[in-house]
Amino acid sequence: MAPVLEVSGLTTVFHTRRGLVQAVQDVSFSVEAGETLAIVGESGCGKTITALSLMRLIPQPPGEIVSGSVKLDGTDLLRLSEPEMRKMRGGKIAMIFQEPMTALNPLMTIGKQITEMVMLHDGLPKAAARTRAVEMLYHVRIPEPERRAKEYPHQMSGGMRQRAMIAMALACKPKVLVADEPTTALDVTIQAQILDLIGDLQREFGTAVVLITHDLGVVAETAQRVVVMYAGRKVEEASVEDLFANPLHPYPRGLLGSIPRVGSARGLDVSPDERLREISGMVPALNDLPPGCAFAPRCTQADDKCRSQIPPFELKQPNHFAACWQA
Amino acid sequence: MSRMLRRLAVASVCTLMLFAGIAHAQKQGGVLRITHRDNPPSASIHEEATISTDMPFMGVFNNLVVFAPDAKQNRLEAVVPELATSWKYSDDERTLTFQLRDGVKWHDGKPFTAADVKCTWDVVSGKVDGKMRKNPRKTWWFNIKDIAVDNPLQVTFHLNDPQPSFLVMLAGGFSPVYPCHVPAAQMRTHPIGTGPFKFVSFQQNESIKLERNTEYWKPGRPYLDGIEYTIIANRSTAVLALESGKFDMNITGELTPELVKDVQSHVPTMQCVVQPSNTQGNLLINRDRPPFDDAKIRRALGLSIDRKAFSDILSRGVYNIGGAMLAPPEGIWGWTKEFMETVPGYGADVEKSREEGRRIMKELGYGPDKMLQLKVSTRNIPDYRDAAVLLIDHIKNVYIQGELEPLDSSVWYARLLKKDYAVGMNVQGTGVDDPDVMFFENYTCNSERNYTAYCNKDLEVLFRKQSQMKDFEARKQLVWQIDRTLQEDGARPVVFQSQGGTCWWPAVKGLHLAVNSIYNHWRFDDVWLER
Amino acid sequence: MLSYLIRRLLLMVVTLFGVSVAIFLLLRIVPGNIADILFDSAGLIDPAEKQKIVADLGLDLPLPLQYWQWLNGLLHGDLGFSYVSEKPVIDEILPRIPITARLAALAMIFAVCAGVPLGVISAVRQNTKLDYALRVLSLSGLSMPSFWLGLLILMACVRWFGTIPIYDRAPETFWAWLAMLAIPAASVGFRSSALIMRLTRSSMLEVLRQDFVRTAKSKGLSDTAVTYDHALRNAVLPVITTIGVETAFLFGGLIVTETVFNIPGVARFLVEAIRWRDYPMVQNLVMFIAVVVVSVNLIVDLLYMLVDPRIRYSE
Amino acid sequence: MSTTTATGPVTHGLMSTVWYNARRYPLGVAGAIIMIVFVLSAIFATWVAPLDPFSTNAKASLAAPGGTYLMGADMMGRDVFSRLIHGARVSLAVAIGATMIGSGVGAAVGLACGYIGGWFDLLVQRVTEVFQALPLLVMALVITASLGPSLRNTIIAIAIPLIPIVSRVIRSNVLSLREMPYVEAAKATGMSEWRVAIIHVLPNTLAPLIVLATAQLGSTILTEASLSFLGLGVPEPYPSWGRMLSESAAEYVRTAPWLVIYPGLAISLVVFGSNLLGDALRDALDPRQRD
Repeated sequence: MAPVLEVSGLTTVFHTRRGLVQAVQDVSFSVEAGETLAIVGESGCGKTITALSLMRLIPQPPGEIVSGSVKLDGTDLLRLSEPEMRKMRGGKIAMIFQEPMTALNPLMTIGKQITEMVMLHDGLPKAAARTRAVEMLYHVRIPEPERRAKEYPHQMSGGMRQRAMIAMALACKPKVLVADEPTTALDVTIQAQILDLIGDLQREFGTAVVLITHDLGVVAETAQRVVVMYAGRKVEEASVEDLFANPLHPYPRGLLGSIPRVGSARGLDVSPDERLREISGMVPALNDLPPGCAFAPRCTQADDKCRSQIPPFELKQPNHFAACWQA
Repeated sequence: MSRMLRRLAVASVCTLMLFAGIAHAQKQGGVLRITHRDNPPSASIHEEATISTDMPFMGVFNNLVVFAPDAKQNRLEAVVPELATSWKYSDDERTLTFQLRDGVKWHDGKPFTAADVKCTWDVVSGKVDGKMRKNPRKTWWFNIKDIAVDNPLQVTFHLNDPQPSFLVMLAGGFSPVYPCHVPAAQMRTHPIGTGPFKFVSFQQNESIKLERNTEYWKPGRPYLDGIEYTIIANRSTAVLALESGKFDMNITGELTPELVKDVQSHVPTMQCVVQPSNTQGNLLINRDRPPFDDAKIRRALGLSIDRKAFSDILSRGVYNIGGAMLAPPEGIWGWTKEFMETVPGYGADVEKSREEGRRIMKELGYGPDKMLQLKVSTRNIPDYRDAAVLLIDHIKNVYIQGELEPLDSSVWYARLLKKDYAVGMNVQGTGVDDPDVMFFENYTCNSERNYTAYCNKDLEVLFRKQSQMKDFEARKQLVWQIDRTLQEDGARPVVFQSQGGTCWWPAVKGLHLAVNSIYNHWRFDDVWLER
Repeated sequence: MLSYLIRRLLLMVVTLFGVSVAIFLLLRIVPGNIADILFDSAGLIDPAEKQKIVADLGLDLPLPLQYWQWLNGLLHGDLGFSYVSEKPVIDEILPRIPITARLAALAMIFAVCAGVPLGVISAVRQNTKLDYALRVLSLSGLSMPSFWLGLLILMACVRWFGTIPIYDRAPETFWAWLAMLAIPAASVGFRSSALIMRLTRSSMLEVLRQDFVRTAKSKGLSDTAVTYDHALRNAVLPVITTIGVETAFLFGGLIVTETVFNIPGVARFLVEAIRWRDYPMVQNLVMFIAVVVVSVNLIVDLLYMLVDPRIRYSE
Repeated sequence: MSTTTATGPVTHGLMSTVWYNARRYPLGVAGAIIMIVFVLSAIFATWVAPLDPFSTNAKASLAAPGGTYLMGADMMGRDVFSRLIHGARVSLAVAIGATMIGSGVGAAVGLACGYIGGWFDLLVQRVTEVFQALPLLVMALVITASLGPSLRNTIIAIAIPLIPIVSRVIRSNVLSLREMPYVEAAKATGMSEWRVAIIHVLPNTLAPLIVLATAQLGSTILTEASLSFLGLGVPEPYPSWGRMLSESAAEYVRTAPWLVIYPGLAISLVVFGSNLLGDALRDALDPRQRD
């Protein structure tokens, strides 16, 4: 099956007063229909910029996508004109944001916000668009969707809002859904519901999902494949099983170590000695990267080579890629 | 371009009218529009002492006698009948009997009688409480012993002493006859008179409107349908409004000589007159408070003043220089130039006077390093302040360091009353150019307007003496001497005598202004509009 | 909603009561009273006669009694008589209100019509030359005294037309009113428009940075739709509040503007009344102003509720 | 959105901080320069002014700009330029005086309200509302009228309406600061309320206070000018810009326009400068309000 979304060599920079910031460097991945790809990393590692780059929502200036391609069904989104891209956004590729509290327009009813989009992309008349909006709210299991459609965001709880957000994102049945930390801001009990919902809808609509998260627990529960990013670069890519079983790069190893009992729900085994191991240090400033491996300053196994040369991202095991001199 | 054209058109029309005016008779109709400078404190002329009330409301009233409309100078010889048809002095000149005009009606329809005359002067002379809030000219009528109503059309004033100027004061704009039956409070808000114009409305700070009195006793008068005053506080705004043709004339005496020049350069056809406003700037020196209890310092202060510089700065040299009485040629009683030069401090050589002043001050221990520090108080009004600023600059020359103390109008007179000042700069006007008015109003011991409480009983005897003198030349000589004594005593050293400009469009006809007062020619019954 | 309104109205009454006490007391500290001023105009010094006027007007009564008389009259719709014109205060104030109201309304319309669009343009074109030019313009609007601007306009009129717009009589038609008040309104409204523009700009910039704008963009909406349908509505919320505050401020500007352009409105009249120590006039005018300001603020708050559902439903 | 921008500026002492901020806010620098020139000329007026601002001269009456009289002379023949420079003292005195009093008292009241709360806060809130029911100029007008025109009274009249403006901002600031985790933490360690107020809350209200005070600086100058324009401001002999303007406005709009133009220009320029500076300070000190 050909991938729906194929990203290759994506590089996004920011022109700031303190110099050029390489937010995303040479990132490639692909997602198939119905598949979930997780992009994992600590905050500041470039995963959100990657997501926004896919949507071409990088504020410009100061941001700029300097190279690479984002092919959606073979169409390179980066080469589209802005009006053409607008048709894609929401229509073919949609996005859910981290903060359901602020991501919805406080002065517009939920229904209107969905209707507006349906009318725009599917060319439906207002009444039909409204019906669709209510349908979508029903789909995301919002009780009394008719009444809820007339409500404003502040009248709903966080979980409800995120459901509404999902309803909106999926209203035009996009091929790809980019979900940027969709559950981070929510209570744990709600988190699971929302993830289940996304999974269910994904199956129903056959949508490809790019899930951006820092939460490996979420990854373990929902994704098939994982891309780990660090300081704007991919450092490891593998299937969920492979990564959790055998992380090659010390960074994901550290990540896995910092959360106990991860993946135990799916029976994945994490070696006890790697549990609870903190990663010391901070993510480096992106305009002030060390010359070699960006992770070297925090890496216990780093040697001179690590500190002087950037390791290539290469196939280390079957279907398992990593960028590490030590792996 | 269009402005040029318009001016040209206006100019040619005016020229035409100038010629036409000779041939044509006076024209009936039209509303005369006049810019006013500020809000009159009330509409009651007897209660006020300002042109702001006098000019707009004079047309509502009549006097017993008036200055002949076309008289160039307001003086005894120019007095003609108005509500009185004739007058007669007794042989001892102590009774003055007026025959009154028959059939004259007040604006409310009631007939005018001798009782109204008695009523009016009983009140203004202070004999009867007329419920007026204030009575600024009580001192004018010091000589009235009694007023008798002989019959409805004849009234007699019994005087204490002969007083030739009595008629002059009766003829002034500030001496209208009030109706007996109208309460003072109404006269302040809605005055009733016998005059050519009826009161219509007085909107505070906005406008005053008068309309033609169709039952005016003078046949065929007035010509105008009405007069409207619009209050425009800002002088340059008023001038521009006048020039734009929205108004026919400005309130009298309000334009500086500088502005008049400007107006005439923009509108050459504009008729303008610059004349003494009978307003003077004088110094109030507190002689009860050290150091001015010392006559020498008062004298030194007087010597430092350069009256020419005051005149030059305040009016480009137009202002008159003189003593208490208005200087000739406009004034009747003022010093001649030759006489003036003999008065100390009035010498032509200011530097010499100042040298003398410095000498006096040095004797008293003052000098460039030890200046006498004092406050110069004045009302916080530009006219007052400007003069005070100049004064401070001048007294520096005799080692006096003045600091300006501007006082709010509400505080000014209270401070004067309490004698709480060192030197005050004062500006004051006088209704009629006459020594009786000037001396009794400002320099008698018990006058309410004698701010410095200057009290010289010997001089007061002379005041009465001159008042009774019939011979003009002899009286004038005495007045000069009195004036000289006043200046020498530093009673209220006079610094300048102001002039003010009045402008009107050539379409306004029949307007006459006297050279020695701005207060007395605003009946408007002879004025017409040629348009 | 109703209880909110009642609470607000009660607070309004408390505020107005405070204003009445404050203005009453402030005026009594003023040195000199109407008698001084009246005598001043006649150049007279006579303590006895002055005392008579003071007694006539009841100014020698104990302050609480004077206050009670005024308040009692006020509650019964009797504003008393002006000390100066001796006419009922209501007759002096009423005819002047429409003039000032028209001027204020025109100025505010000018301010909003110029301020909001320019602010939006400035925000959308942030950091462009146009943005800089507009920012400098708005800042200079805030820096120029409105009377000076008025004078400059007058001077320009003199220079180019040889004459000036001056209020010499009440205009009769709407267009005549407009012609009469347009220039003064623009000169007083310039400041407000500058303020509104600045506020719109910063508010707009803040809104444009918010998540929901990004959401709107992710839905594929055009920039115009995002800017106007989503961002602007949110951005005008603080602007509405400012319009309320600015209405109060505008009155200050009107005082000098009415003076410069010789417009016989309420604002200039207040200055004259203060100058004349015309207590009934000043007290009632100030109360009137306070009522207007407080009501405008209430209306603005209600309007805010109308526009912002968050507030509407939380009450 | 994960932050991608770098950490804060690396500062090497005060000068570099100033330089760094100067580079960031060129308009603020322009404002600062205007204000510095204004303050210096006010302080050193006696040396800066070419002529005596009080000395009259009949020959120079209404002299046009140029030559000895750079900006012309007024009716009394006094040099307009010199008077403007001396007038800066009045504006400065009023601006600094009123702003300091207004902000100082306002901040104290605001802090007290935020801290004491209860009936005190309620009372102050009502008083504040009374003040806000009246336009600033009306308030100042009535106050100057009741106190009488003088420099001191003008300062007081302008300062009083500022108090509620400042106290409201400080109050709400204090209220929100009290909820801040570090303040809660300080309290949890057993620090007394007042110690917390002085050590933790006060310094944090300083930034908004400075911003607010700078923003008010310009408006106080404008209010003084308006009061003087209406004849109720700072009286002679101080050459106040507003009064210079008002008196010329009555007389010389056409015959000597320089008497109207230059004082107005001086007012506008200084207020402009203080606004520029205020904007820059707001951006630098109060990131929440940043554009």
